[in-house]
Amino acid sequence: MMVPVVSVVVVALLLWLAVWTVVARDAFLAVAAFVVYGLLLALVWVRLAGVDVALTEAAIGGGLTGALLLGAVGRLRRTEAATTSEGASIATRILAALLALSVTAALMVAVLMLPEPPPSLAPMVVPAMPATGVGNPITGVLLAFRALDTLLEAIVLVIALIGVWSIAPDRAWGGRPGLRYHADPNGILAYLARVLPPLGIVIGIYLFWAGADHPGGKFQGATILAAMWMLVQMAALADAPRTDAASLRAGIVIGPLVFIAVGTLGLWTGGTFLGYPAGWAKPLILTIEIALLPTLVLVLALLMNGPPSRRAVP
Amino acid sequence: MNVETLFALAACALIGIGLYGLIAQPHPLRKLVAFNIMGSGVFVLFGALAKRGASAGLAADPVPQALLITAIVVAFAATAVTVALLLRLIEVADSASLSDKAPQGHRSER
Amino acid sequence: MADFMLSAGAFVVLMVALGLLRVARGPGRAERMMAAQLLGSGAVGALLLFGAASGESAVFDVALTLALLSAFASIAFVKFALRQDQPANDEKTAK
Amino acid sequence: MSLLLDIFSVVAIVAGGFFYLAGTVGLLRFPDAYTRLHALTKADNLGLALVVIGLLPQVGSLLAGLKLLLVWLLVMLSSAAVSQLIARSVRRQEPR
Repeated sequence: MMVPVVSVVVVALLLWLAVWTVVARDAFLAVAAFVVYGLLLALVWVRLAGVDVALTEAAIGGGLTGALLLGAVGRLRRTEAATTSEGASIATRILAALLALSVTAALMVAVLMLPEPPPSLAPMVVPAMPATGVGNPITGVLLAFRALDTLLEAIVLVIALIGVWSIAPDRAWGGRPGLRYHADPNGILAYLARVLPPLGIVIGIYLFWAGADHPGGKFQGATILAAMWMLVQMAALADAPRTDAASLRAGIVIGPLVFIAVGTLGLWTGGTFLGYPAGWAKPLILTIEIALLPTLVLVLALLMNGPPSRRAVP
Repeated sequence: MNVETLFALAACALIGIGLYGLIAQPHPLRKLVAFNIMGSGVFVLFGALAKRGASAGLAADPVPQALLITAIVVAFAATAVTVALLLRLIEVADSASLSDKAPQGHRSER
Repeated sequence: MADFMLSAGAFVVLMVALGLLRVARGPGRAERMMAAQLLGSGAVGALLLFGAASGESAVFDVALTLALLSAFASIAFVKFALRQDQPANDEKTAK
Repeated sequence: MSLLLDIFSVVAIVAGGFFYLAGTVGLLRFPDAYTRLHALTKADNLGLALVVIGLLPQVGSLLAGLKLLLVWLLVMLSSAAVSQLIARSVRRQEPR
């Protein structure tokens, strides 16, 4: 099979952007290249037949991570000059280059020696799909065959948020995160932040809903919803929420709690943790998905916001 | 050579590029960006392996792809924690230096 | 037809790559802010062409997501690139 | 009929490709940020619009067609607004 010229062009662009990201003069340029790199990765995933992954990468890799790093770069500017002087010595650079080259070479040899025929779990997934009631094999894997991974992931996200919050100084605990944004309420940004979110919310919920049978799902939908929320905050149409609000905290933990409850139910009825009783798989999967959505939206957006920094009571 | 081999080889190069940047760049934010490049190289390599595993009527092995989705989300969470730590470090130490010899900034709980 | 669409997609990606040369050269920050927008429109066009070529309409969803999130990234560029110049009021517009 | 539609698609997509080319040439050759921004939005609005119009007869379902139109609408909206934001930030940086 010939490699289509599209893939070659995409790979060349990807490698160029990666090199640019690493060697760029200043951090702003490096992050700019990284944002473009993240958006381009979506094309890579489409070429690799991973539409679900492409959706996730387009939403998280390009959008959220890019905005997060751009926000950091603005606040790190004044420390940048100070660290340039302590750049790695020539010897370290040569050693690093040698190490990187040997790692790359070793991996390439491994890639070229991969076993034939390639191992695959697809033949095990496909016959088991009807039992789950969902049509998208990736959703099936995420919420039925490897549901424990997804549960632990949701918990990891909540722990990451607790980690970010606990970095805050004591007096800011429970306050609103991040800096207050300022924007002209009649400016073009405010206009965009009024027009784009309704469309974004429809698209986000559509992706969430489509996830059962087509590419899409809670992660992709939640990321879009979180991005729309951040957009509204950036345009200063809404402030970040207070982190001590009980409803906010309830929304953050509801996903993992419902997930664990359903898992325990499985222990009771089916004999294994997260074992769905026959015929009940689809309603239970939907319950978990719906409960995970608020958790994911809140955690992703609040991770972007950063630790609480403004006192709760002024 | 087919598409998945091409992308797998490119992914190996991405891992190398990221590793170099992680070591050679002095500023922690640059290290973080380089680490993300390295991470995405691992993801693309894994994705290429998923594409190799296409069988049973599917275009790719769904198990690695599902794990990739999980991985991308967790990588974002880890990046967010690192960024928060970094910004706090600057707030407290007034420097982003990772060097032992760096002059100690004034410690202030602003 | 599918082959034609794939080559058209490759052409669009190539144009984006050339356009990125300008982003790399700068000279100002404005050129860098254009990066996300350039890649947004280019990658969206390429994705639509790929999706139509393969007949897989789920790829259109990726294009939709990319269109939304590249707009978000562009706004972050403008917003945060300004913040480092003027920390206090970052969107003061001429009334 | 289908041949006619195919010809229509090819013509529209080629025209779209031309505008992407024009946008890139403009981005590379134009002298300052404003004119480069002008070139970039041509690629956004006309290039993508023509590609969408060219693809419309090729997609089978109504939903896919609607998605195509929505993509176009989104990109048009955001590129118009974002290019204004960028231009405004350029003007502010310049000494007056």
